[in-house]
Amino acid sequence: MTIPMEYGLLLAAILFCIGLAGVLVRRDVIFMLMSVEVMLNAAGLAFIVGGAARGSADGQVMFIFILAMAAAEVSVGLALIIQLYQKFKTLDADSASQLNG
Amino acid sequence: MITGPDIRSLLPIEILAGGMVITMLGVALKRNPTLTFICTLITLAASFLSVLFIWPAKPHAIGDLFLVDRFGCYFQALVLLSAFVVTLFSQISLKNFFPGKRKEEYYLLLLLATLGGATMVISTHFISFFIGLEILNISLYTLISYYRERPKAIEAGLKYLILAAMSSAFLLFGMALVYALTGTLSFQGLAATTFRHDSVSLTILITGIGLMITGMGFKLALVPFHMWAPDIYEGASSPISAFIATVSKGAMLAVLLRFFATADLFGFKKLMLVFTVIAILSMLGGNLLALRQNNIKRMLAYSSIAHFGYVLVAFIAGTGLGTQAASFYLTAYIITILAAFSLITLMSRSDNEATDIEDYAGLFWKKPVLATLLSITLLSLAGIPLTAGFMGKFYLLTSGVGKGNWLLAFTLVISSVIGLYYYLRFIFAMMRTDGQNFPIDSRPSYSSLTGLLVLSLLGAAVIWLGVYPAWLIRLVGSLT
Amino acid sequence: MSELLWLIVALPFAGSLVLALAGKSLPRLAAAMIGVGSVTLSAILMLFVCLDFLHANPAGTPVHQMLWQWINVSGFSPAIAFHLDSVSLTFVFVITFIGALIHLYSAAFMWKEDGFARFFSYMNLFIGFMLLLVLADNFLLLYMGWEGVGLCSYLLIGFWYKDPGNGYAARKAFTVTRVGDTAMVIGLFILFTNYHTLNIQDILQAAPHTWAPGSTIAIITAYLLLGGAIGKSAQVPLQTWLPDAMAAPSPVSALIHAATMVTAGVYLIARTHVLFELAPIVQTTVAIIGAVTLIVAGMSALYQHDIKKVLAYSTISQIGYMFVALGVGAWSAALFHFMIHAFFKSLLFLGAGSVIAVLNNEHNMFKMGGLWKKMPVVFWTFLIGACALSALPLITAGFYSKDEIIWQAYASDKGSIVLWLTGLAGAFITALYTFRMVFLTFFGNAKAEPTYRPGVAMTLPLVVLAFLSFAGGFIQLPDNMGHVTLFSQFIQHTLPTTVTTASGHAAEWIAQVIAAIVSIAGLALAYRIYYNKPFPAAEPVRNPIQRFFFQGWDFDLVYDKVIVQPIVFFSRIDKNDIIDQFYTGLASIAGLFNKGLAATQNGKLRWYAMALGIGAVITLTILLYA
Amino acid sequence: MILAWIILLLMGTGFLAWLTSRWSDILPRIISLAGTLLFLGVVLYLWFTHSASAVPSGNAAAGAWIIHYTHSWIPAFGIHIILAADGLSLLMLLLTAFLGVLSVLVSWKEIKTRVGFFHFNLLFILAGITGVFVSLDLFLFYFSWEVMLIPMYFLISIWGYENRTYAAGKFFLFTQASGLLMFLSILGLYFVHGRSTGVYTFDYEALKGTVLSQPTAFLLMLGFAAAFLVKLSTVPFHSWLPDAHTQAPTAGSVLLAGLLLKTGAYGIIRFVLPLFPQASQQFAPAAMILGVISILYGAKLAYAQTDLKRLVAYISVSHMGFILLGIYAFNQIAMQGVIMQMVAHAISTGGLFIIVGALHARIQTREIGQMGGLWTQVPKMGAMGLLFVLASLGLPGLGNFIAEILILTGSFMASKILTIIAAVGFIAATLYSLRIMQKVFYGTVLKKWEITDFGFREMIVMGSLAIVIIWLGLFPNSILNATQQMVQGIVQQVNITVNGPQNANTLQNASR
Repeated sequence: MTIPMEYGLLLAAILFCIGLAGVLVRRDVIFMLMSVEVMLNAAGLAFIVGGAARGSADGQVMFIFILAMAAAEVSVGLALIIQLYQKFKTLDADSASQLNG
Repeated sequence: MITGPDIRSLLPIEILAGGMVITMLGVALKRNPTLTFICTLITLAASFLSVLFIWPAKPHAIGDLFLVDRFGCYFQALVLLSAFVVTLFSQISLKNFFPGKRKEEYYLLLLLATLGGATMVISTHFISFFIGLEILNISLYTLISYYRERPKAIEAGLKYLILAAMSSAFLLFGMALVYALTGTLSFQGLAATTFRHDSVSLTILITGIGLMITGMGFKLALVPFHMWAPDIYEGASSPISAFIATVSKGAMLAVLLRFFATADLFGFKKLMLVFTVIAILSMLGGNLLALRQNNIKRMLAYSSIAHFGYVLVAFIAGTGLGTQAASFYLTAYIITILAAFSLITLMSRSDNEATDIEDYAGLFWKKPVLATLLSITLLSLAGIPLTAGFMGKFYLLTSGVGKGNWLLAFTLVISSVIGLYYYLRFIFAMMRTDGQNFPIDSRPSYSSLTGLLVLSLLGAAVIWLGVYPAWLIRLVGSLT
Repeated sequence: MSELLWLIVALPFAGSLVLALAGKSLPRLAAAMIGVGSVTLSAILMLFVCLDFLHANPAGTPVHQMLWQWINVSGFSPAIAFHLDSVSLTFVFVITFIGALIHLYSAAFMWKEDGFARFFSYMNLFIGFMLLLVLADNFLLLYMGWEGVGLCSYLLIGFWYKDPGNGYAARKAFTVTRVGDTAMVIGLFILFTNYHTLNIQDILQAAPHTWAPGSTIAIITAYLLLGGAIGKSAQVPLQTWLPDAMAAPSPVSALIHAATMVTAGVYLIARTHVLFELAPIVQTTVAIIGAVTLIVAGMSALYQHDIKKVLAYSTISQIGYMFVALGVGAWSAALFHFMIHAFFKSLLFLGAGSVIAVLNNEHNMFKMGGLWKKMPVVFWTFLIGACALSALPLITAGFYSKDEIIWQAYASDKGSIVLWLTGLAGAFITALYTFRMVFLTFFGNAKAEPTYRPGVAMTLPLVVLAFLSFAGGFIQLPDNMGHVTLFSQFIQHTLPTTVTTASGHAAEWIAQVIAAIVSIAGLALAYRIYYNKPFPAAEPVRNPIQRFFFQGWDFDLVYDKVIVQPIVFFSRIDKNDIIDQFYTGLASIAGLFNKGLAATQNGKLRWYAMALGIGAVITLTILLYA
Repeated sequence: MILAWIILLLMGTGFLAWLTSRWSDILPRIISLAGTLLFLGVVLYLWFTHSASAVPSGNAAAGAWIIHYTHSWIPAFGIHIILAADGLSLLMLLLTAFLGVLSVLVSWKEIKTRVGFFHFNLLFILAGITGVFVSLDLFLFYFSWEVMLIPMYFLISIWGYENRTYAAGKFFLFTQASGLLMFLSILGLYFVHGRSTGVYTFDYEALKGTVLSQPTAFLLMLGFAAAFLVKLSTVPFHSWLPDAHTQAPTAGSVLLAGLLLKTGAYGIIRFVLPLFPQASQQFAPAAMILGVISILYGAKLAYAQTDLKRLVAYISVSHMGFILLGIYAFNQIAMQGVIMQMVAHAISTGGLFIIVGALHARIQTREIGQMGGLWTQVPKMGAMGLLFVLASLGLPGLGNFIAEILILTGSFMASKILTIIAAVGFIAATLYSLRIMQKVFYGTVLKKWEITDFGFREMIVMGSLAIVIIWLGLFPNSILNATQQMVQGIVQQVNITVNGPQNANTLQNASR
């Protein structure tokens, strides 16, 4: 038995929204980063679903790329977060708001 | 199956990549910033020349992934040119702000980012587009926060990272939805494929495209996705701001144009409506935000929001005249904005990056040449005759009026009048006679001399395009 | 000879120009030579031209001289060209001749003043413009002279510019007359749109064929021209500027505000008589205005203490007589009185001027007195002038000129008993205030000592003018006594004869006797009240009625309240341009937007992320639900 | 070609002046003077050689160009460099050159700082204005139109008086905003013409024949009108003018009043009427009313001012009202009057501005409250002041009178009521003009200023102005003949396209 594509996409969408909500509500930068990862993975999932439905490998290929990119992003992100902590002595995203106006 | 022609037409990218690897090896062998700097310059120059070398008579497709046509090559040339200038001034900036630190990685990252941009502009496929974009993005995060002593740099980097990642997520999810519906990742396919025209799938498709627009709009810093721009511009060093304003935005615009042209979405009324709204918001919002901005970098950020709003006027006008206008305007804008940021770099000293309007008070009477160049730049941004900006604006208006988009044309006019105000503010500041002396050391260092030379070239180009634009018009005319 | 006509006009202009350019560097004598010389020359020239005109063509056919095409735009083509006929010749005669005398007088009168050259440059300029006015062959050129003399009057009234009062009087004169002029200009527009030319003669010939008598357009045009006339000639209701104009040096008052400029209105009406005849109601208005004016001004003259103000009001009222004459169509009578009046009134002004001068600029008659022994020449000439003004019968020119007007006011077809009575009343008042002036000034006990005796340069003009105002009358005698009609015949080359209804010498005799009695009665009354009576030197206290007359029937008061104050108030409000506020408003609105938007750039990462999300939502909403 | 050379000459001189300023301050002055004099010489040569061919000839086609030069510029859009001159253009060039020389002379002592850059701007203004007066390609026209603004902006914002930033910015924003609207109209016209004929060009002669639907024509016309009315400082678009005039240095004021305002009138005559005859006819009543309002409102404000320079500025507003009234009367008399007014106003107001500038240089104030009784000390200045004050109140025998009488006579044929109201402007003019004389030169001496009278250089300037204004008053034909042909052409065209030929003829006869 096959699950209709829409369901899969819906799941992905829900994941995506959860991630988005995470970014918006959490003050801690690390959690924000994680939430972003969730969003990215939601996109990945959507690709998988699409690929499965279409029976084409492109989706999976894309997913691999997303993983790679996410990894790179996290690594840079963590480095920055360390710097942030050194400069601001906090991980609160809102406290780092020198730039405004 | 990769063929000879494929390799030939990908030469610029290959040279970039190759050059980068060589430079990296060189760094591994011996750390010498100057050497790295020179290698970078050579790589970029070579790549640029190769673009001219491969200048294609007819488009050459490489699978679904790339399409090497004049359009792509032209934008590659733009990207490489900007990267070249940015590199030159990065060297100066590094010398001022990053003395005695390791600078080699900077150049590598710069090359990497350029590679990303160069890839984007010829991509005709979600995957190639995505890869290019991310190469560009991730190197940018690092470049923005490269001056790690400065909290602002870190803050900017982090902000950009989170937001860019988010936008990528939007973009990807959008792609995914589109892919799920059409089953293809190539722009071409989107136009070609047919799918079940029931409400659900249509909704999904539209949602997908909408999310993609969000992702792209973020990169172009269009209202309402513009929030990041001023902060990043301010936090990053001037050359990097220039890089964002030129390479990253330019590349994204190229992709946008190509995507809409190939997948022919220009006929898609609702999409155009969205873009009309975005354009109007960007033009007005950008200019109004800049109105009383005293920080020149933030001002330029806001103005760039407005300027990409202008470009959208041409974009909405669609293929043909619209694309030409956009290309022309982007060229004019890139040259101008490069000049602007280069000037800021030249003005800056290690203790202070000359960003406040007060730093420019009375510049006209202390450094007439710099001041004249900056005035030319600002006037060009304001779109005053004798400058490239005017011809660009003329081109945009022509395309807009030609398609009968009077609303957009009027908004453009009104908002550019608003814009005039803040450009004049800076010009008058330079005219002032009571400006307290901003420490500009007059010892002519080798690098700042070359900087001045390049700057003057850029200025000359601005004037030249403003007086005799026929050749460029012919060129962009031949692109599509 | 008459081809030298242009020279008559050119000479004064040249003199003025020279004085204006080189005046500062010239010595006084040279300046005087140029100033007086230029006018005298043109006076002499005028005499030649005059003789030429009289001999060459007894028919009095006009002489026309074109200098150059002034403007030429699709039909609008006035030229700089002169038209000399009997009417203009009369005026040219008066202007140049009296002008020359007065210039001579001024040379002595102004000798000690600084700005001597400036004075003469203005005076010459005036003569030039005045000649332009009366010689112009088209309305535009006439208007040029018209405005030009107004300008000179402005400049000369304000000659002693350091006193703001003079400046005020000058501006008042110019502005009030300009009101009339504007009306006149509009009249010119109408004339041009209807006749496609501004040439006076062409229009006068064409008018009767195009406009029906009494037609609205004719009436409007005539009224507009009349507006110009009453402005210049200081008739009710625009008379208020003339008394103030006495701030000018006395020779100026004599030349401009008695002899020549103020009679420009008379000239205009006489010149355009056809138009007025086409609008009978307007011509009646002219007569009425004249009648009213001569009473109003006469009464005011009666209560003045400033000798020059007396003369000013008297001038107004005498011009009133001329207007009456014009109104009843007694064209030649009007011009005759104009000429005679020019003689004796300038004489009186010059006499008064010398008195004032020798008494250290004392204007108040109550502070004079007993001068007849001390300055006999001035006294006797002044007396002759006074007799002429109050029209003492038979011996004075004033009698013949004024009597004719009074008679015509009754006898002509447009005349009426009312006008006649008004004329008589006026004559009575005239005699009264004239001799009040004479007695107060020259008789009684002396209250001030003359500082010096006027020299020959000042007395010679007085004598000449005195002779003229005595003998000038005999060139035109009523038909019941002698019936000399040199003047009227001369004028009738240009202007129509007066149509008289009441005829018969009996009536005329009676009228003349009455007129004579009236004026003598006035003299007698003045004698009873003022002769050798001790009057306080100080300003007399006045009861309200007296003050009312003294202040010229409070016209100034009314105008100040109704016109001047509102204008001043109106100019005060909205000094800095309400419209400007609108644009500043726009700017501040933009500023507000800027503030609002800048507030959104608060640097908070999560807010930015939120904005991104909201953006996406908006996009999707438009896409899905638009 | 000669026209192109003139523009290049001016620009070259400007650069030269700027470069030489690093060696001495006197050099730029001399160079600019030489340059402008050469300019004047060339234009005079053109005037006298060509005014022969410009004298009225029987049939007047508005396209009878004396000089015509075309060169390709941006072929992709059909943009050419078309420089041409007819009587009007030549006249305007003459005015430009004349005032150019004067403005160099008046700046001789007044400008002490950054002399080179000043003259650079001055000459670029002249170049831009020249461009405006001779370009027949709408794109080029707009180009020059904008180019002349930038140096003027610099002129005001650097060498202006106390409140210069505000004034300069205001001036620039107003003119830019309106200019861009005109640019939209130009583009609109370009496309309409292109669509209908398939030929995409900015060529004036080509576009003149464009067939437009009524509403389109009106909208496009409004775009043009916006730019020109703002430039003409018509109420209610005038509020940039008082500030700009007041704050600009003397030379700036002279050029503003003498030339920049005129570009507005020139634009209407040259472009609005021929390109949109019907629309102009529709617009005429509104325009004439605006004109009358300007006359009176300007006069009223002039009377109210206490800042002498501001007063003169508002006089300009009032006089420009006459121009607007005259243009839209659509007959030769009024139109010729307008052209006369363009010249006469330039001279008279220029003279007044120079006097104000000279006074300010001597007593460091423009407040008339501070002055009074100055005649005693500066009789020459007083006499000159008197002359130009009289000119501005329209005294017969001086240029402005000819202009105003022609305008009013013409407009009287078009609208009696409006003309009568406008005639009230004469009285108002008397009030504000005589007020100047009274407050400044007559009356009691309020402050004992130790000031010198006009010197030789200043007398040269004022003398030449005086001669010109009197010449204009006595021999206006010397000007009117030159423009007669062109005016006739335009008026005929407007009336023909509207009422059909026969009516036009009758109207011609009517004004005969």
